[in-house]
Amino acid sequence: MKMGTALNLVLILLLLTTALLAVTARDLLAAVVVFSVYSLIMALMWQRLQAPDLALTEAAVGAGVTTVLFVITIFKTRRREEE
Amino acid sequence: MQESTFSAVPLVAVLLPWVSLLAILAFPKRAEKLRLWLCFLGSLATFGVVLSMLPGILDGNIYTIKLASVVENLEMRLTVDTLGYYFGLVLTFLWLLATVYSISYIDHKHNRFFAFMALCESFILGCAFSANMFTYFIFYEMMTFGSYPLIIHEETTMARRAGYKYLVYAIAAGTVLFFAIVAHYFWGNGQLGFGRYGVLSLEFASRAALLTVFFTYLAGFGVKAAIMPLHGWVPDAHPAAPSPASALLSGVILKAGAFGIIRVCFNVFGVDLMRELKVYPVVAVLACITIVVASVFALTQDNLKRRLAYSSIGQVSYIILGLAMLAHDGALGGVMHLAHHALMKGCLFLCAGVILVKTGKKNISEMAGIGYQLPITMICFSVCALAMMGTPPSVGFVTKWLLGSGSLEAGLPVYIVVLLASALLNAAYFLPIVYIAFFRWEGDEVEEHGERHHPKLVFGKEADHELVVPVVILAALVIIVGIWSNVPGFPYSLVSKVVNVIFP
Amino acid sequence: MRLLHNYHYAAAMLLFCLGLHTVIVRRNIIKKLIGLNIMETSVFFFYISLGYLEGGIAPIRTGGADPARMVNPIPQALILTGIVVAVSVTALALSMVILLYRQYGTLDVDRLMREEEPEAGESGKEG
Amino acid sequence: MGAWRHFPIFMITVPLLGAVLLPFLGYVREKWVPYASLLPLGTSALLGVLLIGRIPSGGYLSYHMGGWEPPFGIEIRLDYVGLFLMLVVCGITTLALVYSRRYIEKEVSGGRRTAYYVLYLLMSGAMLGFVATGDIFNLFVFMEILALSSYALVAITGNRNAVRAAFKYILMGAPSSIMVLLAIGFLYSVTGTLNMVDLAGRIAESGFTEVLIVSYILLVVGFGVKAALFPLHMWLPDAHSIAPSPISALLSGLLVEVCAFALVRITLSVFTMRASDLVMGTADAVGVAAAAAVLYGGIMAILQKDLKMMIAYSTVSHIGYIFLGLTAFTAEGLTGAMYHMLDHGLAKACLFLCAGNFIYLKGYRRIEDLKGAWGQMPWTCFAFALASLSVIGIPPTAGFISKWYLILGNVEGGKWLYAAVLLAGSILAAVYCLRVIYYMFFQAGKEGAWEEYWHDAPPAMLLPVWVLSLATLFFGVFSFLIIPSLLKAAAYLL
Amino acid sequence: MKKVAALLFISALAVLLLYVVASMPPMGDPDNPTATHVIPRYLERAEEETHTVNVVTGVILNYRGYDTMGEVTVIFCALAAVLAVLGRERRGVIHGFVDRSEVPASVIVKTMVRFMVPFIILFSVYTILHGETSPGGGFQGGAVIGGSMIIFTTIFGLYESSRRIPLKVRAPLEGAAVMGFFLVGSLGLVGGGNFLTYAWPRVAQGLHPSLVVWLTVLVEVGIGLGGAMVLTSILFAMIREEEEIAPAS
Repeated sequence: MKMGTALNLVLILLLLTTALLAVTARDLLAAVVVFSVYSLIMALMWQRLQAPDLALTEAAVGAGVTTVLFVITIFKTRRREEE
Repeated sequence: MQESTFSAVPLVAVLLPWVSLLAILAFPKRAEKLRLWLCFLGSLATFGVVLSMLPGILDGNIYTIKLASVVENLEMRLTVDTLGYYFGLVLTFLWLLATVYSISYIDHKHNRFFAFMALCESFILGCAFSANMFTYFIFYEMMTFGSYPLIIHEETTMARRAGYKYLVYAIAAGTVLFFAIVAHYFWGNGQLGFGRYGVLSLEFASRAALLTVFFTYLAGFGVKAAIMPLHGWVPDAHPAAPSPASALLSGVILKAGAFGIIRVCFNVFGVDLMRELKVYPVVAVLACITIVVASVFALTQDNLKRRLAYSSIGQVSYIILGLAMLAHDGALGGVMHLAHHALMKGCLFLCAGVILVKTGKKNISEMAGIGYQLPITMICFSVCALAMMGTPPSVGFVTKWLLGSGSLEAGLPVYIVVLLASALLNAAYFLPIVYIAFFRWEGDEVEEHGERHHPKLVFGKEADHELVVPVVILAALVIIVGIWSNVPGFPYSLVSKVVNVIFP
Repeated sequence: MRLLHNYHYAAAMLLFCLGLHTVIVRRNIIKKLIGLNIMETSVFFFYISLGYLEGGIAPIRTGGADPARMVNPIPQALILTGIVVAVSVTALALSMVILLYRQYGTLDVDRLMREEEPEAGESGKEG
Repeated sequence: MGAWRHFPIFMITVPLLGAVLLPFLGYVREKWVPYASLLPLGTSALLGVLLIGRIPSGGYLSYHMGGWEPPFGIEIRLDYVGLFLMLVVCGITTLALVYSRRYIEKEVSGGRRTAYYVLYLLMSGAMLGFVATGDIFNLFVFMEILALSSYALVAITGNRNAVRAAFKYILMGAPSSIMVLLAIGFLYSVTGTLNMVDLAGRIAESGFTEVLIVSYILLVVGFGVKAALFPLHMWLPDAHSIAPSPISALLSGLLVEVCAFALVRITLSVFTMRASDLVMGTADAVGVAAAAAVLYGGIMAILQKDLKMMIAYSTVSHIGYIFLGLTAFTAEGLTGAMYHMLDHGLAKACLFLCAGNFIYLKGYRRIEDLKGAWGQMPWTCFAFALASLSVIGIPPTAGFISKWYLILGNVEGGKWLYAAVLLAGSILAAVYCLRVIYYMFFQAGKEGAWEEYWHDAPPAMLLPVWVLSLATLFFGVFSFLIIPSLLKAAAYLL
Repeated sequence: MKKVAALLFISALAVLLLYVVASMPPMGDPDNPTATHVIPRYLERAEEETHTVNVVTGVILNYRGYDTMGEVTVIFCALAAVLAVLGRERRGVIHGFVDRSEVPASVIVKTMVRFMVPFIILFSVYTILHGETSPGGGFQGGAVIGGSMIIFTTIFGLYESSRRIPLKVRAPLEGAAVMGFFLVGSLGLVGGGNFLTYAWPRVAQGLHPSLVVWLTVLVEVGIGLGGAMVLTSILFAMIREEEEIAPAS
């Protein structure tokens, strides 16, 4: 297995893990932070797929702006999921 | 078919009733008398315009005007052929009389009543002058909804219920009819027009397909024409509606259904195809059942207008029966009965209205001695009742004679038995009314002011002229048309031209 | 075997399903929106993988880069639009969440939808 | 080549530009915003009218954005049907905008009014762009503008029910958009192009059958949610009934239609004949769903107590009509579907605006409250009655013509059962519409429910209502102006 | 029950989608339809046709400029939608939640941020202006500006940051992206081409390349400014406190 493929696989595994964590975490703030990590990994993945424009965008928008919007919302509502 | 000539007259005739509508819209609150008489003028003008076409029609002209064409084959077109003209003449005449009658009869919400009267006249005239099934259906549906406010005009619970029933039946029928027309269009090679000998043929469609078309048509029109299992709305709607509206319902709107069936038989399927498909026995049986059963039901009714309604159900089936004979005289009698019955039943309902207005009595059992109170009305009533039984010299007799002759011609004398039974039943339910009206006052004690006594006879306080004149005209026509049916413009002169072509 | 070769696509599809599952099943609104975002990024991921070329370089023509070796720029252009759309929808949805929480006091979608409507009549208006 | 070649792009961009410029006016003279917002839409409508006759029937107008020929640049591809729908969009949006001013003054609080008009213009422009575009990704972009603006417009009153309905709409609408995006990705992966015409050619040669089928299913589901096809309609009744009435009119009268139209176009001009063998199974499923929609929507509409809710369910039913026309795969059926988009748009918009009149003047929403409405609001009631007749399909309204072609198309396609379903649907429509009409005209209202004298909505609200209801009549009587060209265009599409 | 059904549905969908993936053309293969159909022309001729070195930028702004016009309309629409839902601050009356809840930010952090933000903005300006030659472009730059405003707001509060970019600056610039597109698009018409034509056919031998680049930069700047302002405004609208948002009755 080539080095690049192995790295890709690791990244994909990380993506799946973070996504799963993001949707299962009971603490919404934690979920959002994990989602932000997911976005960053995604940006990394895209950089590896030779899409620097998008990597930049995803880092700025997905990990940055979207996360902040979520965080603001959570501050204004509630932090934990209801039973 | 003979070359048709372009003429705007049919369109003018169809649009003239709107004059009344304009009059109502122009002064909805003021000048009541003027407004009502303008309505009358609108109706009169319509009749006049229709009448003006008579010489041309008798010469065999056909007037036509294209209104709109959706695509080729699918157009809105008004065409006045002899058959359509015949129906148009009958209906505008009856409408004219009913309008006059309504002026005095209707006592609330004039505007709504007259507006919808005018609309209905326009629509149903459109039906009569339609050149094809598409146009016919459009006007037919509009007429259905336009007549709803007439039925519920009294706004009593009974009227509302009747109106509801009417709508349920009419919408279901409209849907079936719509389907029939689509199927007709599909299997008839896009030919929706009325051909002289029919337009459908087994060349383009299978037997089953044509049967489907025929029976959906029959079911669709059968609701309006009150063929027996589909008649449910009729006995409710007639008593609920104001009397002029009942007269029109019975005299014209029921006939619109019957006229549709005539068109289907003559001009869509054609006599030959009907023979080939062997549908006529079914139709005949349905008609016979309706004639007899409706008459039996009529016997049991005490409400006068309800009895008349059941009578109408039976009588309209005479038309269907005449068609189903597939014989010259039968067809002649059936189609002529369209006018005959309109005259007779129109008169009877208007009489019932006069009774209601003057005495407030609805039930036959309360009408003892009424013949002396309303002599002219009740004489007219009696004349028409006798005519319904088929007594010569009246229009009823002409119908019965021709139908009888037609059944012999078709080789099925069994129809004569039905006709005779019907005549007997007619006698059984009409004669008691006449009897009660003129000959029974002693036996009926009533309680008034705490003591029992026989009701006093009241003589001669007849109703207003607007009410009586139409009644008298109709009763006179029942006799006159019965005797001189061949006068130009009278039923025979028109219908025979049609029937002679179809049954050479 | 094609599946193994196309493992990027497969991962994108799995993420898509994960996101959709979250949107359908999770009752918390914010969780639903996170799921929605995962769905979106997974589709973007799929697009970008589509444009990839084995051993390719970024589509920037500096220093005489060989056009034949460049990865496909179209999916990248499309996805730029896609990202903007995603963030727009998220912003709108979140602002509605703020308002909903203020009005209903819950983020639980079942509770939210169960909440009785005020009696009809003037309910359409406020103030 | 005259200047008219550029008209389509201006029809689309002028409302969008207007939306961007409107806030400036909002800061200076907020009062003028409602009037000023008429300007871009009026311009679009005018340009559209000027385009009539420029497009040969059976042909199309192709406009290459930026001058790049189609597979490389984005193309606006406007055929007769597209222009027809664009004109419908222009007409109804302009009328509902005229209606909006008074209604919005009452229903929407001050700070949001400018936003309302901005979103309104964006929505209108997006609908125009959505209909006209010939590029499948561009379709997605305009769909998103459309979706975003409609989400917000549903919630614009800020009322808690409204926000909830809008959120429900987002929760269904956003995943459906993503599905569409995924489907476009699938298509792109096997064809390498995004232009619809080019796609059609490449799909016809493509061997990746599985990918094509799944992408078609995803497109059907995605657009099905937006068009509220039966099992995916859950968002519609809430959103359409709670939104302010002019917006309900737009949502019900246009938005679902243009989404259905997009699906029609994708089915017929992207997955063309050969490929439609592939997708036939899906199309059959759509037919079943549409038939179910007709019946379900009709029955639910009968059960409703709230007037706007009833109209909304009626829309569910009528979307079924449109899809049944499409799945007949005959020129007549398609013509019926197209014509139904027109007359349903007009009639539904009219009904919602009438319902708006009742809410505006009296605050009445329930059907029962409308008993005796005629005494006070005759004009509204008459317009309502006329539009209802079109919804039922009574001649001579336009509803009759479209029903005619829908049923004829299904009969020609041998789909008798669907023809029967359509008939049953119109009976159901008769039941729910006539009940309201009956209450309005023939029932006495509660004591004090209505004024004794005529006091109808202001003229600016009556005018659109009447134009719409008379239009249903006009297009019924003068259907011959449009039907032949539609038939030709439909035959060309097939 | 509902959960099981959803799980089954999702599993079925996953199987279906994986099946599709398995039947797709292999990823990265140069013979794929995606790599052979429209692309070669873009890659080979983008530089001479659009005068952009970054082909992605060429595709975004030129070949598929109409899409991007839709895109900027989407974010403008998002702003209008958010403002329609949450309402907008009135001129001069702003209360940030940070002000009130006294976020404990040390002097060091404040100084850091004060120091960093100009550089971030400088970076984003670079990103915007060099979109046609290097990765990045208008929207990325705009997003970075938006991000810097977020940082600034969290540390200094809404009041401070909205003083830096007040409403009267933001509001006119929010539509800059759409207007930039419309302007350049219409200029294309003036130049004798279609909407959004950069190289004007009416000009002999085409427009001078540097002018085309200037037009491209104009659009990029529009997108950058517009994007930044829209994101900032959305952010402010969401941060604002509720008394402000309560609808006027």
